[in-house]
Amino acid sequence: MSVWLEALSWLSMLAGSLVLLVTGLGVLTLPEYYSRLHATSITDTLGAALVLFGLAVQAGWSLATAKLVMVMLFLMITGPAASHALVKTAALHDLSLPPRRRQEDGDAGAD
Amino acid sequence: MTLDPGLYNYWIVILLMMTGLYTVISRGNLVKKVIGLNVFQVSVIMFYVSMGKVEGGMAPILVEEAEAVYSNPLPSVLMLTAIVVGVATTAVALALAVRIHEAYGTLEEDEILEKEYGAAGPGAADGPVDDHEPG
Amino acid sequence: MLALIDVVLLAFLAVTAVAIVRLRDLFAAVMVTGIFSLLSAGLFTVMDAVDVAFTEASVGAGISTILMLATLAVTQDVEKKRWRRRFSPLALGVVVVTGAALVYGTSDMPRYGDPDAPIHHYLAPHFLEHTPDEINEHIPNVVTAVLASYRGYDTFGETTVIFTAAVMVLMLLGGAATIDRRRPGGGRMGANVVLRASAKPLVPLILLFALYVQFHGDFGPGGGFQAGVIFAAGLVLYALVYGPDRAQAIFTGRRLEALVALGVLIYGGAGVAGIVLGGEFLDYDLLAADPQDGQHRGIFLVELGVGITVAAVMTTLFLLFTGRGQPAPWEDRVGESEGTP
Amino acid sequence: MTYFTVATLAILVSMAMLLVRAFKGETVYDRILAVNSFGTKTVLLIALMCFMTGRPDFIDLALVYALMNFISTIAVLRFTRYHDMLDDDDLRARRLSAPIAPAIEEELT
Repeated sequence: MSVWLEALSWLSMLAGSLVLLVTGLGVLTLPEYYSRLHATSITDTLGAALVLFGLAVQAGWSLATAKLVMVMLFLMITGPAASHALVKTAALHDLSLPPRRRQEDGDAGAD
Repeated sequence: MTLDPGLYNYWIVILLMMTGLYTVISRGNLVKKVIGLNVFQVSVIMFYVSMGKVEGGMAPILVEEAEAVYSNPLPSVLMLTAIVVGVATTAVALALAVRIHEAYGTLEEDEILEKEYGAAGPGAADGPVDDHEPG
Repeated sequence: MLALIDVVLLAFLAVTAVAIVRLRDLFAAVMVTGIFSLLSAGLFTVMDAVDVAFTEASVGAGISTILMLATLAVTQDVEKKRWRRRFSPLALGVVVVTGAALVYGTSDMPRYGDPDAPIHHYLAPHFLEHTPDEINEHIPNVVTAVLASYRGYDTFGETTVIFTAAVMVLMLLGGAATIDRRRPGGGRMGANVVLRASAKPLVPLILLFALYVQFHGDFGPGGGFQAGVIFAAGLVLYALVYGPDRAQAIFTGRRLEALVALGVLIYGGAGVAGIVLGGEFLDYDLLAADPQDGQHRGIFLVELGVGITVAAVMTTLFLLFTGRGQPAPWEDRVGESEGTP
Repeated sequence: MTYFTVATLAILVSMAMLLVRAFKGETVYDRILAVNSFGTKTVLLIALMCFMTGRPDFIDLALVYALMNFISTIAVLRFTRYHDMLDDDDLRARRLSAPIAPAIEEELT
């Protein structure tokens, strides 16, 4: 494998790892549901794509790469769809609005 | 008795097993009991699969290399079927829970016993009182 | 590195199990059970049991969770505080004593991964060495060979157990519900256009993938059990997004029941064929002129039978659990609101 | 130190943080979110492990995980009920409080 491909793989995996860490951090520290959702939905898809791309570069042109591409495609369809469903269901099932909005009405947040 | 860190897997398995057992005997909710049984089941599966692992081995799907080391295929076979049978039996347990809920309106062991025998609990009356309303 | 993953995932697993016991919100407990399954499936991969991981991923994280959620939806989903104390010292005592005894017992066990452990010196070397010459040289997956041929009788028993479980659930839930209530899972997300648009192309892909897993089981991880569950998962996804009634347009209750039995019959038939051809029950050598071809044919038939039964059973179970109750008022609108944002 | 190690460590740390969120919850949706994201992490971990053990043809496994994760998330969302009959104030408060936002109500009907 050429140095350039190696470097590309490295870079992609490192970036992916960083993004995944951001996901965890966001879910853990952000104040309420909708912002946590925002933190995971984007980073999950991006992080997964980056890591899988790094792996695909490692694998070269093989059946494994084809399968990795399948996984990537699958995650790219299902990730956003699941996020959409998550936010929509929460809204339909009356999950309270973000605390900041409620504070404007003079009501302190539950958390 | 020596505590070899190489037995870590088995300790966790025992912890899981005891957690499942504790759930089954201390919780009154029937679905919670089924969940406890599931935890117990996973611990048993984990136990078998841990035993099947060979250091430096690979999955028992043969490759061309002559001196490849493989992990033990037998626990895999046994546990593979056990998982599917496990979900089928879980389904039976859950179906029973659904019917019990339809008959008694609750899944709590205490409340079911109370409806069946009255507030004094089993043993106080001579037999089940037949005055409960289904649903 | 793999050892580190093993240690960390096992620690996660232990924490998750404790969390499951402590959660009184059953809905949350079931969801954490989903994590529990994912973790254990990851561990099975670390421990080289890819076929088990395959099954656990599809059964534990998929079907089992869905069945529990469906049960909670028709019953109650919060565990009540017990009248007696929640904390039970007697139970804890029993558990601690048993656990201590078991930990003491492990001190005599071979350590994890020990190649000299007794378990690796009995039947396993035979299976690993002789699968190419006794079964078929084109079946590298020893797990499939052992499952369908060496231990075919055992697997037949397991398939029958699944069949029996399906019959029992049919007897318990097959009739009409005795109380009036809404059908679970008829939530308002059914008409959601994004879900429909993303599920529509996925369902055929999932079914195709299930067939791949079914027929690729000789070469890689997979086989009838896994394929059956994945096939059922595809139908479940369709039923979740489009409603159970539309899913039942093709797979009606009666047809599914017939399929449940058909799979077991195919398996048993492959066994009886051995007797008819002058051999023993489940003796595949005689199914073709060449014993190796016969083995291949036998394993194919048996896996097919298992796949059909498992797929039909899982779909039936799902439909039985979710079919309990009346359609929700908004479910009637599902058909017409299709295509509206 | 290879990139496998780096990525694996990142995933494990991220998983730990998601676990904390899944246990703490606050709302039931936070848990669903954590479980869903946890599933994605598992898919990546399995893919990495396949490469680490030198059997990249086991990626099928990662595909099954991705699939089941999606289906169970959809199932969880479909089976979430509106809890109007909770007899437990503490749980009710954790689940939901405010009335339906008017804009969403409009969109619904």
